[in-house]
Amino acid sequence: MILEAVDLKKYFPVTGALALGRAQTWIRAVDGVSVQVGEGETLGIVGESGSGKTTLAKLFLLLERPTAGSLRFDGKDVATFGRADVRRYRRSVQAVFQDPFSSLDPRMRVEQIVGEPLIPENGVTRAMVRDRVRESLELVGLRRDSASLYPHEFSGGQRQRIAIARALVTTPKFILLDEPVSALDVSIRAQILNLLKRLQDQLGLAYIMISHDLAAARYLATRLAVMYCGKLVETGACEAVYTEPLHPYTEALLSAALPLHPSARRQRIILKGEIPNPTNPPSGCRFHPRCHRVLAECSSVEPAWREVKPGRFAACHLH
Amino acid sequence: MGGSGRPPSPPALAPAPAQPWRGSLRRLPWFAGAVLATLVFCAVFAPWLASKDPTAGDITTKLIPPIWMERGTMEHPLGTDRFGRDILSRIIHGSRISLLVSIIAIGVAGTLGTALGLIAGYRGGLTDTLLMRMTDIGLSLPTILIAVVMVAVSEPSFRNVVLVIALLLWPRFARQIRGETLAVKEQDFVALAVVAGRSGTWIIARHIFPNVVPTLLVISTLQVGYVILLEGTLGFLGVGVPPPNPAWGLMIADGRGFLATAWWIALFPGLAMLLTVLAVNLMGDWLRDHLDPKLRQAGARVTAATATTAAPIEPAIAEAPARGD
Amino acid sequence: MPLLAVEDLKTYFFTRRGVVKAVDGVSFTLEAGETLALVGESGSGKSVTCLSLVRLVPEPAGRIVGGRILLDGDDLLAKNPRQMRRVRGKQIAMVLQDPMTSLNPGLTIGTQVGEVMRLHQGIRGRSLRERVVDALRRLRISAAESRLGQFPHQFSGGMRQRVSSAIALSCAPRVLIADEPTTSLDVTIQAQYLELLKEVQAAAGVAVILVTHDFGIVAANADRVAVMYAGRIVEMGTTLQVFNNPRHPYTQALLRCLPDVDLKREQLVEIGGQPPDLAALPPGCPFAPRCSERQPICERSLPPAVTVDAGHTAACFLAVATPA
Amino acid sequence: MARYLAGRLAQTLLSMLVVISIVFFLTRLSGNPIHLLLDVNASERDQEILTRHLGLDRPLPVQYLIYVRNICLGDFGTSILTRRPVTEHIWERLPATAELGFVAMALSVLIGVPFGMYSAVRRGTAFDSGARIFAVLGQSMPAFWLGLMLILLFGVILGIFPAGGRGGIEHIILPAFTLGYFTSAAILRLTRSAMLEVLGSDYIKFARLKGLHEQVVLWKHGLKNALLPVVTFAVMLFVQFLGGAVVTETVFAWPGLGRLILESITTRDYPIVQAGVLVLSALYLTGNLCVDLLYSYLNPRIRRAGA
Repeated sequence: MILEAVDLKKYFPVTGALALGRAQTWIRAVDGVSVQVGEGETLGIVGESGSGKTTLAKLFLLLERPTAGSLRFDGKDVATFGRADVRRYRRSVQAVFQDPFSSLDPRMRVEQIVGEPLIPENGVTRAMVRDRVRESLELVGLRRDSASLYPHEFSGGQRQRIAIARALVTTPKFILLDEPVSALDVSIRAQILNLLKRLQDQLGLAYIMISHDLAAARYLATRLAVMYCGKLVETGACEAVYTEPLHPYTEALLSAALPLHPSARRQRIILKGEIPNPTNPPSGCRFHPRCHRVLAECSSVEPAWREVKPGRFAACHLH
Repeated sequence: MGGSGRPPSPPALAPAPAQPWRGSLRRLPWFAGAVLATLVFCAVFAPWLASKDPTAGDITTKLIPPIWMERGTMEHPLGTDRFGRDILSRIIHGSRISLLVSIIAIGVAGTLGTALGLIAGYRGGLTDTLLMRMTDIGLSLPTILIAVVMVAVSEPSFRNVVLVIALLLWPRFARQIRGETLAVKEQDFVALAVVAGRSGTWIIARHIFPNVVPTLLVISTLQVGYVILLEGTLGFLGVGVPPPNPAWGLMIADGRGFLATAWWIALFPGLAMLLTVLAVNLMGDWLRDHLDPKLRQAGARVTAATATTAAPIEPAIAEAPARGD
Repeated sequence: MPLLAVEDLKTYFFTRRGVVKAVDGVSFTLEAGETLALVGESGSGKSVTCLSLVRLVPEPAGRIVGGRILLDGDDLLAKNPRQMRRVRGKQIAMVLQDPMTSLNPGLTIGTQVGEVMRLHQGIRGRSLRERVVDALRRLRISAAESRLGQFPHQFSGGMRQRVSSAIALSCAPRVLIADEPTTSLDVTIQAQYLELLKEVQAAAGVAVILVTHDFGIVAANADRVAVMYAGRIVEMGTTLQVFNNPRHPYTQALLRCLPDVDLKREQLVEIGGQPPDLAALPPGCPFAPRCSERQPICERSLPPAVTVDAGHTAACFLAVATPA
Repeated sequence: MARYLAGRLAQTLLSMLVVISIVFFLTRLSGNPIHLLLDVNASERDQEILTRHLGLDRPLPVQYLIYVRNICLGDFGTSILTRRPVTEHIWERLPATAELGFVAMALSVLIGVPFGMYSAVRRGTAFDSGARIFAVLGQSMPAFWLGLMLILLFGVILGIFPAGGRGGIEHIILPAFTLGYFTSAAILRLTRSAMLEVLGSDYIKFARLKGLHEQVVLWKHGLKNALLPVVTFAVMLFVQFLGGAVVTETVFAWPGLGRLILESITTRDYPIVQAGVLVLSALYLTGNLCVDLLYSYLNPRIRRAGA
C-alpha cells in the first residue's frame, strides 16, 4: 500500500473587504508537490513557516481539496473515491497534531476521544470498542483505567500519548505526525519520540512527519523532503540529505540548526532577508533572493525538478 | 523553537486542578442565588403565597400606605393602589409574568439563535455571510423603539410581547454562538474528528455544541435581565402585557400619577424588578468568570492571532448588558 | 567585582493553591561582555528570575522574598521605584519572547524606539530622529527612515524582534536579558537574529543573559551556562565544562535525551516522569523522583551546590570535586 | 480604506431599508388606515375615494415602492390628527432629543472612561469595589423607575430640581442622569475589563521594562488600546440610548421625539410614528457609522489595510 502525492497544488483565494467578483490573487500554499510514502517508512517533511507543509498535511488528511494534481492511495485517485473508499482511507490514515491541549476535546472522556475513529458498523459492539480503546491506551504506555478520565487530568506529555492512542485505534497503516513534539517540554520529547519509534517497529506503521525541528526529523525520518515557499526543493534518503545537502536552502537550513555541542560550532550560513510571502513569490527560483550561491539565471528561470543522483531529487540550477 | 505554548510566567502550575468547581464553591454568589430562588418560589406558588386576588380591587381600601406608616394595616403590608388592590400580592403574581416572558422569549430566541449560529459558524461560506449580514442588521436596530412600535401595532398581549422580544433577541445569540463556534472549530480536535471519519452532524453535536454550552448559559442568564427590563419598559409605556395583569412595569406606570401622595405604588414593584435584574446580572457575571471554557486557555493563542476587527465586538456583546428602557 | 551578582534570590508566588517557590535561592554572577545562558524547561523559574532582576514580578501574587541583586555593587532590591525606573531600559534592558505582542500595536515604530532615548538620554527633535534611525539600522532594519511612521503589524516576526532589540539596546545598557528571544522565530530567521545579537553584543560590550530551553542555542552562543530545575540552579559552569563533563544527573540526562542534527541516534535515553508541580515540591532534591541515580538521602534533604571544578558547580550529593 | 468605507455605508443604507420595510409592513398589517381616518359611519363611496386618494388600491409592492420613494424625497406625509406635515412635527421635537442625548452621552463618557480606567489600575481596592457596585447597579436599574424615584427624591421631597419639562440647566440634570446612568455603567465596566486585559499584555510589560513612568505606561501605552473595544461597544450603546430616550422623555415630560412617537402611538397617528422611528433609526445608524469610522481611525490595522 502506498500513499502518493502527484504534482499536488493548493491555492487559496485572497479576498478583500468586499468579496465582489472573482478573487484576483492567490496564496500558493502548495505549488506542485510530488512525494510518496510506502508502508513502514517515515517521510520527513521539513520547512519553515509559509513553506506549505501544514497545507500539505491537510491535503493528505483530506481536510482540504487540492486545486490541482492528485493524491493517490493504493494507486487510486482520492478524487474518484466512493463512500467505501473514503471509509477505508479514514481507517488507514490517522493523525497526531502538535498541540496536545487543542487536540483533545476538553468535554469528552479519554474513552470517547480515543474511540472516536471507531465508527460503529455491522457487528461492532460497544464492548469491542471498549476493549480496543484500552488496548490502544496500553500500547502508548497509559493505564487502562485512564479511559474514564478527562483530558485536563493529564500533563502535556500524557495528552500527547492519548492523541497517539487515538491515532492507533483503527490499526492504520499511515500516521501523519504534525510537529509531534514541538509543544512538549524538552525532557518529555525523548519519551514521545521513542514511543513513536517503538510503535513503528512493533506495528509496521508508516509516518509522514511534518516538522521544523531538524533534529527530531533526523531521529525519525528515513526519507526527507525539504519545502520552501510552497515547493519542494529537495528530496532523498534522510542520511544522505543531512550529510550532503544538494540545494543551497537545505544547506543553509541545516547550518542554521544548532548542534548540541559547543565544540561543533562551525562556520554557519546566515541567510539574508525574510521568508517570502506565498501570495507573491519571487520569480524564477523562489529562493534566489536569499541564496548564497545564486546564479544569473536563478532570478528568471525556474529550475527543473530532476534526479541529480540516484534517489536524490532537487530543483536547483547548480545541479 | 516550539517549547511550551503556555506563557512562561507565572510558573506553570501543572497539572490543572481536577475539580475546577471546588475552589470557587466558597465564592458562590449567595445573594444572587437567594434572590433568584425566592423569585422562582414566588412565581411557582403565587396563588398560595399571595393573600389577596391580584386583580380584584376594593375602592374602600384604596391608597393604603405600607404597614410601618401611620395608616398602614396588617392586611396590606406594602399598601394598596388606587383601586385598593394589594401591592404585595400583585408583586408576587407579577413575578410570574416577568419570569414566563423571559423564559419563553429566551427559549425561543436562544434555540433559534444557537441553531443558526452553529450552522453559520460551522458551514462558513455563503450561509455564514448571509446570516451574519442579517444579525448585523438585527443588532443595529434600535431594539426598544422597534419593540414599542411592533407591540403597539400588533395589539399588546402576552403572546405578542413574547414574540416581539424573541424576534429582537435571536441575533444576539446567533452572533455570539457563531463566534464561539468559529473558535471551537479552530481547535485541533475538530480536524481530528474529520480525520476520524465523523460527519458534520456528529461534530456539531458532540464537539462544538458541548463546548459552546457555557457561553450559551452565560448569554441566556444575562439576557434574562435584559428581557425583564424590556418587558417592564413595554409595560410602563402601556404596550406590554395589558392591564389588569399585575406586570411590574404596569404597576410602576400606575404609580406615576401618585408620586407625591402614594409613592409606594411605584416604589415596591421597581425594587422587585431592580433586585431581580441585579441578581440575574450578578449570576451571569459569576457564570462568565467560572464557566469560561477550559478550552480558551489552550486556544488563547488562536484568538490572539486572529484578533482583528471582529474580535473586540464579541466581548462587547458579552458585556452588552441587560437594559429594557 | 562582577558586573552583576545575584545572591540567594527567592521569588515566591502566593496563590490560592499554596506558595509557589518559582525562584528558590538562585545565585550567579555576570561579567561585563559575557553571555550567560539560563536553560531550563517551562516552570523551571528562568523567566521569573529575569523579571526579578528588573523587579517586575507580577504583583501582588508574586514577591521577591529574599536575596540581593548587586549591579556594580549597588543592591537593586534596596532601590525605590523611581530609582528602579532609571535602571530599567538604561542599565538593564530586556527582550521578550513573543515579538508579535511585545510592541504596542497602536503606536508607530518611531515613537516606540524614540521613547526610551527621550526618557533616559533626554534627546529631542531632529537628533532624536537620527538616533532612532541609527538604532534601527544597527539592527539591520532596511529603509529605517521610511519605516518610522509604520505600525508593528506591518513588520514580520523577525523584524519585530529586531525592533524590540533596537529598543532594548538603544540606551547602551550594561546588561541585556533576552528571554527566549528566538522561540517563536523560524530556524533561518533565528540564526540571523542570534548572529546579529552576537555582533551587536561584541560592538557594545553588553553582558547578555540568554534565557532558553534549547541546548543548541546554548552550545552555539553562551560563554557560561546555568541549568535550572524547579526554581534552582542545579548546575553552572562554562559552556565547555557543562557540555563536556555534566555533573548533575538532570543535565546529563537532558544532554542524552535530545535528538541532535549532527548525528543519527539509534535510541534516545528518556527521562521518566513529569516535570514537578512547583506548588507541591518533594522535601528533598526536586529532581529525585525522576533521577536514575537516586540515593535515600536525596529524598530527605536538599543537596547543596558543590564546586566540582574551577567555576563549575553542581547541586547534587553525587557530585564531588575533581582532584586537580 | 475607501473600500471599507463604501462597505460600511452600504451596510448602513441596507439597515435603513430594513427599518423602513419593517415600519411599512407593520403599519400596513395593523389594519386598514381608512378606518382610522374616517368616521365609523362614513359612506362606502367616501371610503373608496379616500382609498384611491391614498393609493391604497394599488398592489402592496407598488405602495411600498411609492412609500420608499417618498421617504427618499423627504416626504413623510401629513399627520392624521393635526393635518400638518409630519416633518414639521419632527423638526419641532428633534432639538430637545438631541440636547438630552448629547448631555447624557457626555456624562456617561466622562464618568465611565476615567472611572473604569482607575478601577482597573487600582484593582482590588475599595475604589474598585465601589465602581463595580455602581456599574452593576446601573445595569440592573429600570430607567423609568429610576427616573420616577429621582423625581420623588429631588422633585417632591427635596424640591431641588423640577419634576419635568424642558428649560434651564436644572431641567436637564435628572433626565440626563437617568438616561446616562446605564450607559456610564456599561462604559465603566467595559473600560475596566479592556484596561485589565491591556495591563496584562506583553507590550505593557515591555513599556515598563523601558523604565517609563507608570503614568506614561498607563496613559500612553494603555489608554488607546483599551479604548478600542469601548468605542466598538458604543455602537451597541447607541441602540439602548435612543430607546432610552423614549422612556426618559416620557417620565420627565421632555418634549422630544421619543415622547412624540409614544403619544402618536396612543392616538394612532401612524405617519408620525413611522417618521419618528425612521428619524431615530437614521440618527442611530449614522452614529453607528461614525463610531465605526472612529474605530478604524484608532486601529492602525484597519486604517492601513486599504493603503
